[in-house]
Amino acid sequence: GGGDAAGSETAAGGGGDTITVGFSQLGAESGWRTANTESVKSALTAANGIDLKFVDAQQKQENQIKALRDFITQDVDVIAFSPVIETGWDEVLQEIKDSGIPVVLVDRTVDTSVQDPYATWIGADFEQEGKTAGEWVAKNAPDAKVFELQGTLGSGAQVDREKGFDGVVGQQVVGKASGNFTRAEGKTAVEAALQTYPETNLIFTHNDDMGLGAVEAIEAAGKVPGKDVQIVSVDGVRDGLQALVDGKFNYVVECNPVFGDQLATLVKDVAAGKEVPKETIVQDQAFDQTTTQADVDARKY
Amino acid sequence: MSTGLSPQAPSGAPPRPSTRRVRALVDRVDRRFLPVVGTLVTLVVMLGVGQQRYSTARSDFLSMRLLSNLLLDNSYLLVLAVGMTFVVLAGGIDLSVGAVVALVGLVTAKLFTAGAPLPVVLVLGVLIGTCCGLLIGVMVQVFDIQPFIASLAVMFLARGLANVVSTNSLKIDDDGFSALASWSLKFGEGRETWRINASMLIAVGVLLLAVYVLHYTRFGRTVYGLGAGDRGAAVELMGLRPARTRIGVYVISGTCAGLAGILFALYTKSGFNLTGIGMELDAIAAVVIGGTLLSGGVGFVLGTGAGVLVYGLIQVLIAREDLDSWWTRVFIGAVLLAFVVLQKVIAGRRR
Amino acid sequence: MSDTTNTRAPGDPAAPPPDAVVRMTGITITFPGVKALDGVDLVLRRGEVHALMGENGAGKSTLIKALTGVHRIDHGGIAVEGREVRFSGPSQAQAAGISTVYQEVNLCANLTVAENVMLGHEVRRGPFIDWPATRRAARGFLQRLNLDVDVRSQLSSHSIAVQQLCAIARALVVDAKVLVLDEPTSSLDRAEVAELFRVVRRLRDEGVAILFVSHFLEQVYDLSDRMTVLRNGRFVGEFVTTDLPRRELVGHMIGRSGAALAGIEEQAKRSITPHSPRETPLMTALGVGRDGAVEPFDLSLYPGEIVGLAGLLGSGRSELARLLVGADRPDRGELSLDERPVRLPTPLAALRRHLAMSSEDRKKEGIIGDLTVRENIALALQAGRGPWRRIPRRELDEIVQKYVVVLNINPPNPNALIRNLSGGNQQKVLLARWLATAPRLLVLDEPTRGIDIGAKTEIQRLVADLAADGMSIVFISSELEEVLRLSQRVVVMRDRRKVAEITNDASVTTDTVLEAIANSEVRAS
Amino acid sequence: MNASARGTNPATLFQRVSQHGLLWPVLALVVLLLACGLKSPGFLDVATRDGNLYGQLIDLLRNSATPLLLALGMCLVIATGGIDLSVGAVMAISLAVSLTHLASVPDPSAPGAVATAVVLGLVLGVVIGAFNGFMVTALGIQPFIATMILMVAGRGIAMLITKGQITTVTSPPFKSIGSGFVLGVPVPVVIAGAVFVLVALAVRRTALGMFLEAVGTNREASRLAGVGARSTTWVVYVLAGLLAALAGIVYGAPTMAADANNIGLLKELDAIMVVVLGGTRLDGGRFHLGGLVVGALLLSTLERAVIVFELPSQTTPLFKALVLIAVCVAASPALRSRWRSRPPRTRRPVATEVAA
Ligand SMILES: Nc1ncnc2c1ncn2[C@@H]1O[C@H](COP(=O)(O)OP(=O)(O)OP(=O)(O)O)[C@@H](O)[C@H]1O
Ligand SMILES: Nc1ncnc2c1ncn2[C@@H]1O[C@H](COP(=O)(O)OP(=O)(O)OP(=O)(O)O)[C@@H](O)[C@H]1O
Ligand SMILES: [Mg+2]
Ligand SMILES: [Mg+2]
Repeated sequence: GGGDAAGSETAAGGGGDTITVGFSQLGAESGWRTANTESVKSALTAANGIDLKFVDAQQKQENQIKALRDFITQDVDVIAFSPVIETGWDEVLQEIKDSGIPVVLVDRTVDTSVQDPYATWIGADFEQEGKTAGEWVAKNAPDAKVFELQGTLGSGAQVDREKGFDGVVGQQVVGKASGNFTRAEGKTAVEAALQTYPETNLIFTHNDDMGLGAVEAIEAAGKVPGKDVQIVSVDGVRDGLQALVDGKFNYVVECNPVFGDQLATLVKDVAAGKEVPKETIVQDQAFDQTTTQADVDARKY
Repeated sequence: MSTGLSPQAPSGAPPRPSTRRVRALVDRVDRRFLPVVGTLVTLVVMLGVGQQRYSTARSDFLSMRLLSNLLLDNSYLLVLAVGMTFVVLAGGIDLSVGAVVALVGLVTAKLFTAGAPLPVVLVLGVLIGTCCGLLIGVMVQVFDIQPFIASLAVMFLARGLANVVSTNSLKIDDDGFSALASWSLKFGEGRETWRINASMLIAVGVLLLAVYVLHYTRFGRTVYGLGAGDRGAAVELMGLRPARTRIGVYVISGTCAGLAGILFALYTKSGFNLTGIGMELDAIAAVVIGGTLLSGGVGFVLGTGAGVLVYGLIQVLIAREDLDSWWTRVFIGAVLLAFVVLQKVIAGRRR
Repeated sequence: MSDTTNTRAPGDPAAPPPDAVVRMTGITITFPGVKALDGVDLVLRRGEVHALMGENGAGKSTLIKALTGVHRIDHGGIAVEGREVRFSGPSQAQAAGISTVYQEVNLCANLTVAENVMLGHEVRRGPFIDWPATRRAARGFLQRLNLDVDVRSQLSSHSIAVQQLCAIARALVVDAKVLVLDEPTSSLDRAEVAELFRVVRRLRDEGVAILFVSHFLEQVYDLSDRMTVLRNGRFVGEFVTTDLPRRELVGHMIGRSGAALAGIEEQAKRSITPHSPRETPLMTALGVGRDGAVEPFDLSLYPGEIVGLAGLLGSGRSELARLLVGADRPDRGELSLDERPVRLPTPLAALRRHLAMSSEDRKKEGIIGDLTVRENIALALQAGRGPWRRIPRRELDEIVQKYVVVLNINPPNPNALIRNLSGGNQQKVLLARWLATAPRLLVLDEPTRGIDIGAKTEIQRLVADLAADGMSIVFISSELEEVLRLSQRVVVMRDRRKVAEITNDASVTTDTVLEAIANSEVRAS
Repeated sequence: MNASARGTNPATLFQRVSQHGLLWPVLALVVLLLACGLKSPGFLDVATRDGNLYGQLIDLLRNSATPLLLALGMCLVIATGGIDLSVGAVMAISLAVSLTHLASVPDPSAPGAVATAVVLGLVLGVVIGAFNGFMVTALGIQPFIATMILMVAGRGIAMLITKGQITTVTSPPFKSIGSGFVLGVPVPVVIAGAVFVLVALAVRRTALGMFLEAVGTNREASRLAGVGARSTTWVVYVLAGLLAALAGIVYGAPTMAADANNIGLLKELDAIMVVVLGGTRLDGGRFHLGGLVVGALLLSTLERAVIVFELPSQTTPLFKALVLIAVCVAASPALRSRWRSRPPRTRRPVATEVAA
């Protein structure tokens, strides 16, 4: 029975300062995400005074909502999650709020009518990434005819990177197609695009993987990636940087997944009831072809 | 640590002499009910295991809250699975339901943005599902296209339309809709609070209605008859109207998908084009776990109710296990496997 | 064309008899490549039993399906009680008072007996089906046929015969003006047939018009008042039963003179030469049995001998037969072949040892509907050889051609889909399938079920010849006369038990067998 | 081939063509190709460069290889009355195994290493196929569910193999499986063509095809007729697994990245669609291998056409749906028999009116 719960509370909390954190990860849909998960898991450890309850949502909002509800039921100290999409969190956030558990948003924000729905947000700024890429194009290839290789349509990264990029150099985009963030589909899409939009001489791809697929397609069509067709990409995984070093990519905007330590600090502060900044933007770099092999080898993911 | 206090789950192996009595009991139950009994037993076992394994000093695993959450989180799935049960019993399958849920959610959101009043939106939303179902039904019945393909086509169609409506997630902030979404009866205090909300009531209502239709009307019996195979030839020669019934089951399934779309929209208060990918498989899995045979004609819709709870419980257990993404998938597959095999053993023992 | 009273010659537009319930005129139906019916007339009168006669493939079932709207009619018209109708499906025909039992059992195997009998006619209370009342009603209808089964049991757990009775009971549920029975008796034994006839006669006396199809001439003469004869999809004539001698009826059906026919009948009556068992039996069963199917039994089968299995409906004949050829695995006992113990885990294992069985349920366990006649014949032979060594085309053509001719398969087109053949012709194709494997032991479970009189004698003769050539044959038939006519030994079954083994000679009659069954009853109780 | 022999009479030739199950898919394919040709003038051109064929049509052929391989296995499974939903996951697993092996050897470009990698992938495909077959035949679980289990779990297994990372290697020989040329023809096309011919021979030159159709039409009757229904069924699931594994390698080789999450995602639906477009019914029995080629080409042409016509990617499912519905409806027996029987039916009353 539950009657003894109160009685044994002290026994369970014997560690005293162990914080129970429920973390609902969005999924494992890309290398970036797995790196992010790794980082979170290695930072939020028992050694660090945190008891992590990790639930993978498999890219489904309903799974995530269920997980959040379950966190309430388990009465964790802090709830952290990377929302699958922005909308649709009203009910469960309200419930969390009613039960008095602080929320840390990771990676993406939410759009909700709940007052004061979360304590803090930490993550990258996809729109900014798109913007950075667009600014590079505006500066270095102002006349380029751009083909935009979109990620999975409707995903946050796709929507925001497109928004950021098109906001700067939208008039230069001659065509778009989705490669679902995967190499193989990126390749097929670019294969077709090169023949449909033969004037294309720059490709903006929403992630490195699709960009690597694009390299294949460009080479198969007898052109030289990085020269005949320039490639601007986002993510900065090791393979992407390698392509940059090999001269196949021209510019890579980083989207840094390794912010577990920052998250751990935030979670502890929140649990301790300390004042924390409303948002923490993880610093993203950008790489151009001056990147060296050493940078690549130093890359962890 | 709370072992001694938790209610004893009937999971352990029963002592020898009573094995025979259990067997005798099993033998007395109508064979057709065995799979459902199996599902219920599994449900109880899982609850028992959960109680043993996941109860902490702070909270018991087994609680009203758990049960109410289970129903709350799976109300849309229950409605979908009930609709699917009709189709499966009639020897068909409906792969379109997940895509329909997405389409309905988006259209609902769009309609609210356009300022349509709540009742209109709700009715239109459900009707979209009905139309999709009707389309499948007509293809299956009139043009003799296999259900798998007809519903696959409608799945592509609905998904494509949803993509056309919007590739962004759309927020719903209609007051009436929000009120409906947040309405609930609360019971208990503090951490023990559990609730009954509109979605749960609707889902349970749909389930009861389905029990009535399937077991106490001619339409329902004809649905079972259609599942006898031979593409409904027997039912036709028996002087019933298979055409109507066959279209009927797809309309029901479509309508349920429409309703589930609304429930899902209530659940998330938004519409999104990527929702519901693979949801049809969840629904089918729940139906199968509930003891309905995919070949048609055998099963009970109440079993589907139990199936949804089992399926939901599997997810809760997984969530409590701190698994990596890949282990989660493997685990779901393994549980599904264990379940199907177990069911086979129970139901097939006397053959 | 005949010297008997022909009440209506073909094409004769006689005035409709005043009491005609159904009048079909000039019905023509064409299937791709086959003209199944060509200008056929049929008149059903109130209060008569009308037999529809014809060889296998003559078009009887097609005519019935034309009446009930299953097949679309190309030409011709149907009038029910004087009004032109064109049913678009069985449901409309049923609504118009035409209740039909089709040739193949068409019920829902997944439902219970009660549900099958009452489907569409359940007793209701308010908006709900009243299940207890529905079950009571079903039990009532089944009892009219003297069938006492648990109406809550699943239909598929019953034998074909019981299913057939359920289908008939179902036809009684509707308050029909017309009752159509397409070979209802083909799987029933005499007791059931008697029950059925009692019910049919009562309905006739109540004024129902009954259309009846059967290949058993005795039954037809016993029951019918009038008959319509078809041949090759054409209308031959309508006759008053009492005015038409059997021999002439058969002449009309098969289009041959009465004299030729006499020969056939003569052959059929050939005397049984008692078999002198050679020393070594081909197969021996010692205490073979299967739980819930057949009690352990002993049986020896000798080459060149026909062993008949006799018994009432559900007595376990089929179940016993299945154990002999690997269709089911016995739970106990030992089978030996050529005096060496043998295990037959699968039908294939049996086939490899040249043991074959033609099953009684031709729709579920016999035909492969989507395949052609050629493929259906080739299947077992090919299976014995395995998938890789395909039978050479030429060889196969020869085999197929041989059986098409010997068994008179109609249409004689080996590329026709078997599902489009008439029931009797499907049966012949299946026989061909097993004969093609050159079996040493051939179990024939109701091989003549639904076979017309001409073909039946052919098959009986074939069976006798095969035995004479040294094949061992187990012959199961609900027609006791047939069993006695063919077999040297008769094994009598009752309640899934072998109760007697009778050596057949002139002194053995059907009564002897029935007595054996009855006696065992005394012993049992 | 015998069409030309018998089709001397134009009426019967027309009839034969109009009754042929592939009429509509072929028509749809031709229309799509022509439309693309009109929209994008160079579409139908085929060029040679370094003796290798290039061009959109060649791309289409290459892209059709994967669906064709998948559909071949799927078609046989469907013939036995089953279905294999796990092929997409099998693609991911086989690629994951191959590349993980390659990544672990010192010289991924060595022919031996590549061969081992490919064989490993294929063997795993066989193992999974055998597992599916075991579930379906030995345990008697319905194929939909039996294969759905691996559809769900398989991707997890693939991720276990790659540890959730996108495993990449550089191995030109491996890469050429997907992007190389043999005598000017892309390797995937050669592979798919060779496998197609092999399977067609194995199935049609032996009695295997007949056994499959028999099992798919009436399992119990086939069993009683001595057909090893179980072993036959088992064989096709193994074959489907093997072909799916091969498809995974061919599909993933050009990019040499084992993306467990996305390789082969929803490809099982594509494969089923190809089978159906090819004129095989899903409920078992008769199957038509030739139709698979048409179906696979139609599918990849359709996907390409969306881009050629500059339509947004998100509308691709919409067009898939439309083509699927159009082809199925046009080829449906209901419509065919209506066309055949309408003239006498509708015209007769008109004629009498005119006469009167
Ligand atoms: N759907 C169909 N397609 C093509 N031919 C058919 C079809 N149905 C029946 N036939 C053909 O029509 C003819 C008449 O068949 P029908 O079943 O009416 O014979 P029957 O008189 O009932 O014979 P039996 O005594 O064997 O039952 C046969 O030649 C048969 O092959
Ligand atoms: N699949 C089955 N499951 C359970 N019981 C069965 C099954 N098939 C037959 N039976 C039962 O087994 C008994 C023996 O049936 P069987 O078919 O061997 O009898 P039979 O002598 O051949 O009679 P007939 O064929 O005339 O009905 C019957 O009571 C039947 O109801
Ligand atoms: Mg007939
Ligand atoms: Mg029998």
